[in-house]
Amino acid sequence: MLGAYLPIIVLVTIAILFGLGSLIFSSLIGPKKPSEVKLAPYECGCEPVGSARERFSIKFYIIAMLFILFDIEAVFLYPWAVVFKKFIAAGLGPFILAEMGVFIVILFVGYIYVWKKGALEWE
Amino acid sequence: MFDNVWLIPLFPLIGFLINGLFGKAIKEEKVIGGIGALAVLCSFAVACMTLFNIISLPVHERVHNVPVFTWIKSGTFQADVAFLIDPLSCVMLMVVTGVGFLIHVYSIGYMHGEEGFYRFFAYLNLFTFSMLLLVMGNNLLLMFVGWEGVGLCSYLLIGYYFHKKSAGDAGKKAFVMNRVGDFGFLLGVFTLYWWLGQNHGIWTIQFTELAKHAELFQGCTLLTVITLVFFVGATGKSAQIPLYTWLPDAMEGPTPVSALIHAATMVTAGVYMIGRMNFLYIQAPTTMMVVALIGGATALFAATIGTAQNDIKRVLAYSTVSQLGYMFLAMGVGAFAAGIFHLMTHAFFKACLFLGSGAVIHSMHHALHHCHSHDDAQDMRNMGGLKSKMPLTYGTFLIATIAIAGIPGFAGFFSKDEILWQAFANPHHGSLNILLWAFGACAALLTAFYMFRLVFMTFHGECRITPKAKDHLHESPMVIVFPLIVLAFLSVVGGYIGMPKILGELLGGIPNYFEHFLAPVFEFSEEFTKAHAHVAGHHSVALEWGLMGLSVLIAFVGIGIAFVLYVKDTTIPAKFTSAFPALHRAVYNKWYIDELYDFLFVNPCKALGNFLWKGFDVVVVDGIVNGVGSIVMGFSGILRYIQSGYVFNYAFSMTLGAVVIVAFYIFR
Amino acid sequence: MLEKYLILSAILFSIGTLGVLIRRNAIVIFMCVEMMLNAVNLTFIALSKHLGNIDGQVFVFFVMTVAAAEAAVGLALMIAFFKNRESIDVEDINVMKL
Amino acid sequence: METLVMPAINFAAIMPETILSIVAMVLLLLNVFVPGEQKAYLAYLSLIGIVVAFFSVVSGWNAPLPMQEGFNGSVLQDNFSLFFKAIFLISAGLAVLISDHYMVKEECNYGELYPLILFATAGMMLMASGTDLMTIFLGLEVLSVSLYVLAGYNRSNIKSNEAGLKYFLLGAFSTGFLLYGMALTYGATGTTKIAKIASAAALDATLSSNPMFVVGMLLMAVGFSFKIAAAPFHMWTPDVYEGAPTPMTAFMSAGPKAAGFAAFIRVLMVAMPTLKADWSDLLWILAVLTMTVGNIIALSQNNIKRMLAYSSIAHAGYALVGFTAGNGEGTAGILFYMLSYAFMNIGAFAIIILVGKKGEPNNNVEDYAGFGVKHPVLAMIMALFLFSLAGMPPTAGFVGKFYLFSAALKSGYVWLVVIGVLNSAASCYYYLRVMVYMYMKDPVEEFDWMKLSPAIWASIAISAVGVIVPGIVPSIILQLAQKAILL
Repeated sequence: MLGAYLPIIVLVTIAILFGLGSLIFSSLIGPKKPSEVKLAPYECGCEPVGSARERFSIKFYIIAMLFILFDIEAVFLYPWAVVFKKFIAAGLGPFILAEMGVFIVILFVGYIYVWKKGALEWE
Repeated sequence: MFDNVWLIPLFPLIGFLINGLFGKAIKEEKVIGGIGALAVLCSFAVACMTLFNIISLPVHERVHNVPVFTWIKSGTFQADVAFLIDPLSCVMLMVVTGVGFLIHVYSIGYMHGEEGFYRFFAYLNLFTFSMLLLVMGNNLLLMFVGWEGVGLCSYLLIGYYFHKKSAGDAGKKAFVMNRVGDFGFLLGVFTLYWWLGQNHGIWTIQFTELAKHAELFQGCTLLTVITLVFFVGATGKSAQIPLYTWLPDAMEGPTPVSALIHAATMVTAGVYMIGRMNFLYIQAPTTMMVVALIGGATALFAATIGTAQNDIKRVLAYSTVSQLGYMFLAMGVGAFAAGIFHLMTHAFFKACLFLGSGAVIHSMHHALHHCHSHDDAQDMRNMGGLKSKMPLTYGTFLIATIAIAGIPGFAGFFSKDEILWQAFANPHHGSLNILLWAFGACAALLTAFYMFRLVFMTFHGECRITPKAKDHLHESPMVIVFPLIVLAFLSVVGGYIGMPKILGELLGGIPNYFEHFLAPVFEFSEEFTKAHAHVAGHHSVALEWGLMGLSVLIAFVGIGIAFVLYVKDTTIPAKFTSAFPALHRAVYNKWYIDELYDFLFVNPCKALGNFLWKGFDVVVVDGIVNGVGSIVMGFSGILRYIQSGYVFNYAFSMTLGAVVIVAFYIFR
Repeated sequence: MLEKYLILSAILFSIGTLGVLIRRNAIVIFMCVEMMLNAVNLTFIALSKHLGNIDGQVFVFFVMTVAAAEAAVGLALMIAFFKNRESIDVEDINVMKL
Repeated sequence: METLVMPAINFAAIMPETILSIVAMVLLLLNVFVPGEQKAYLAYLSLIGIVVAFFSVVSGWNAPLPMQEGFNGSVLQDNFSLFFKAIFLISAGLAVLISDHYMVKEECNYGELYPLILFATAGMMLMASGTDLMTIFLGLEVLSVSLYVLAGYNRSNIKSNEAGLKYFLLGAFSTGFLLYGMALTYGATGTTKIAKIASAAALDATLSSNPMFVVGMLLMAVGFSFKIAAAPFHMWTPDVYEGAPTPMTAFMSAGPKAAGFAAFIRVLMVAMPTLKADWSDLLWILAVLTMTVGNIIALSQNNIKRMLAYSSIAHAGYALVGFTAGNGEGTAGILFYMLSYAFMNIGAFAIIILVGKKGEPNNNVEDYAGFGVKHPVLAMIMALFLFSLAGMPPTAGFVGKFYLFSAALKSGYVWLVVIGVLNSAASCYYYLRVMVYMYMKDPVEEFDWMKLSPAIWASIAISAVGVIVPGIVPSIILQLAQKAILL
């Protein structure tokens, strides 16, 4: 049983050693001459303006989260679309349509909830 | 015929529910106490009917399982709520309900005006219910239910005066020690169940079934372990070495509780349990030896401590431990019937003693309270001369004391003598018998001594209570005295149903009714002993007479010593002083006998007693119990720190767990 | 070919695990968890391809959507925590311990 | 174009889940469309949903096999899962009953609570009846995501925030392990269907020594161990239980733990019987660790919610003892135990809610001083729950524990039982400590009582009945549990 794992273990060990090694090695031998310019955050070569750690309105996060949620649900449309024609061919067109209808309705419930909750309003 | 036995535990349960749920609303003490006592009285009535029914049956039809309903059933395992009615449980029923009823009545008077009166009766009824389950249960599991229940009630009642810190501590101690015991019991149940099922395909925990297959245990090496773990359970519940120290502390509870739970019934549960499973014990000679030795040692050991106590209830507590030791001694030498017999007589006279001491304390307490004295109402050094103040209490107390001391004609004599004889003559332990007998005999001497010391210090001599309080001492009300009288009566006549054989023959062929009655329960053990005894017990009648005489002599010697030490010094001098001045000096100095006794006997004994109590009892035994507790708690404290509150630490622990598990499977 | 994918995903999974253990920012920790999930996704896809069985791919769909849902809930929790504590450093998430 | 075979759907197999989900969505919309602060109506509506779902569960009992199977073998609503579903519904119902007052008191009475409870319950049900690793995973995630929110529900309370965040981070982390285990199992057997995994393993004897398969099993075990809070994957439990709103703690300790066991049992016993030698060793160790760690740390806890959290770890350990046994009796024991645990734990938490007050919650053991004098009836019921938790007869806790241990004995795990009994004996100490305070100490201060609402009374009464009746006549429940075992 052990034998089967040996390559994996060796490989994992090497990976870890390599990673650690290069980190340690570079911090050991790399020259350290920090200057103000070097330490400044990189912003497309332009002069940095203000702190990069500025706080954003929470609205950005909420909108982004909602976007991700609804966006990712769209992934289920693809497999559905792939088999859609097969179902029609088999005479199950209404069924497959209704299935997706149910899915959309559920999403829609979520959407209405979010909407009524006021999460989409910017102000 | 026995269809109605389920009523026996039902009545106290109803009493508990009524008092527990509505007691606070009822308020009226008479009603609450009446309900409590009536419930037990009803049980007693049914128990009496059951006893008569059993007696009316032929000897070999006296074992009955009365199923009520199936409790747990799964595959091969079955535990019913079912009651086992046989001579043994009948005896226990009579003791529990009979003595229990008297103590309930007594409590109405004793607990008068206490805060939480209803709570007391609710607990007391719950206790009676649990105890009845314990003795009536026809399987180990139901017995365990009762076993836990009585422990719980005991715990609650010890801590009844929870305002006192000592009461809470005592409750906790009782609880911890009982848990150790319960652990043993449960382990025994599991091992027994598993062994019999695994090796013989008989999955049962029912007593009659187990008894039926008793011979299967022959040559079972595990049997010693099984019986020993059960015995661990018994030592916890019945306060034997090394788990006995909770019992003296348990005296923090109200006195009726001490009488009912910590003298008459609950603490005898261990004895009953061994009696119930005698067919297992008889086949485990090592266990028998351990039981006998522990019992004998406890009997002697607790008796020595008893001589050095000044608290009236503590003397009785150590006495109880000691008497329980006798019962285990009896069990250990195979004299099961004698052990149960002593259990019964002990219930009578010890309950009487406790209740009597309660009456004294009650009276003392009121008197001291009246004149705002803070003297200890339980300290015998504050008592003395109560004979004239409380004649009825004195009378009953004296009778019970004579009974426990083992004076012929009283109950204690018959049972104790039977145990001593069996310890000497049993065929199980060979040359160890002499030692066992010596343990018992020495304990008997000490018992007689400390009990009469107690009587003399409490009831005789000068009244040492604060003079102002003296006039407030008075006899207790009838509700308290009545149970005392009944119990004293039983302490006298209770013994005659179990007359030793030789005595019975002398008196014209009176048989040992008690032994005959219990015979069906112990039949297997009898047969087994007959078949396996190494040396048949051929002891001459003369020897038995001789030993009986010796034990009587021992009792009188003990009483004599107590008399000399605690009475004589106050009476003799007065008579002789004027007539014989020359002699006076010697008499005044008590013939220097006191000094001699002090030097030879009392001082060493007291010193030993004190040492054992303060040194061994408090330091070693408590130390071990507390030490285990502290170690576990310390461990717990250390483990807590792993719980650092940091997510990454938790994640690390999970990862480590996963890695270790996977690594273990890969590398093994 | 399969082994390489499996090894890659094992390495990704380990890096994710290590990240969870050593990073202190709750959001980064969650990103590491996402990395672990995606490592698993890679495993599923590779196995699915190797086995010629579509179940693995379907599983990946679910993992992805579930991860999105978790992300939404997680961010919401972090915002709530941040409002009270002005920090999402996991060293500050230790009001309760012992 | 190949001809399409219509997959067997059979909505009846997910009837309870469907009912709960629909009710939950309706409640979600009602919550935003009906204005007003009063949210109690949502609680009652969700109770109706739970009751309807319960009827659907009852009606599914002993249904013929075609009625149980659904979605092409992805779900199987057998008696096993139905029994668990009943447990989930009971714990959800009790949690809903005790929630409203608490949430009003803590000023976090947002209406989303009830839909979330229902969604979580639906997730648990899916876990119990899932026969495809995918379904189990989905159920688990529906449950977990809802629970993360529920744990952090009191969003103005820092402890609750922390509980939610900790639970979320560690939960997601454990999901990673679970998924990886599933992926490896899929790789080894080529399927995610439980029944097919079992048949693949039965056909190919080399599979049981295939590292991929074994490690897959182990990693899944890690994931499930997290859910049931088995040591050393238990560390989230005390923090989350302490910080979460008390009704949710009650819910979390009863339902999701049972759900974890349901899926765990199905995966190991049905899909991987060929690895039994491996996983029973693992479970043995987990059981011992879990019981011991839970009980020992609980000994030194002063906060009663935290104490019950550690005790819930210990209880998972007892259930693992039955699982280790690996026989039908052990499974039936777990079913019985989880049901009675739901009753006794939620009951105890209901009383904790009553004693607690806002802001400075009376959650320390000392706060129970004199409870027995002030409120004898409630104290007596609390004592009953504590007895049951301590496994004292004649309560359901005792019967359940006895049943679990005797199952382990039958399989010959004597030492495991010895350790279990020892643990159980030690556990009495901390339960009884609460009783000591209730009955043997004088009250330090006046109780600041929450009003006893009928809903809380109902939940306490139901729990008390659920603890006492199976304790005295366990055969009713046991017979059902025996019909519900797998195999």
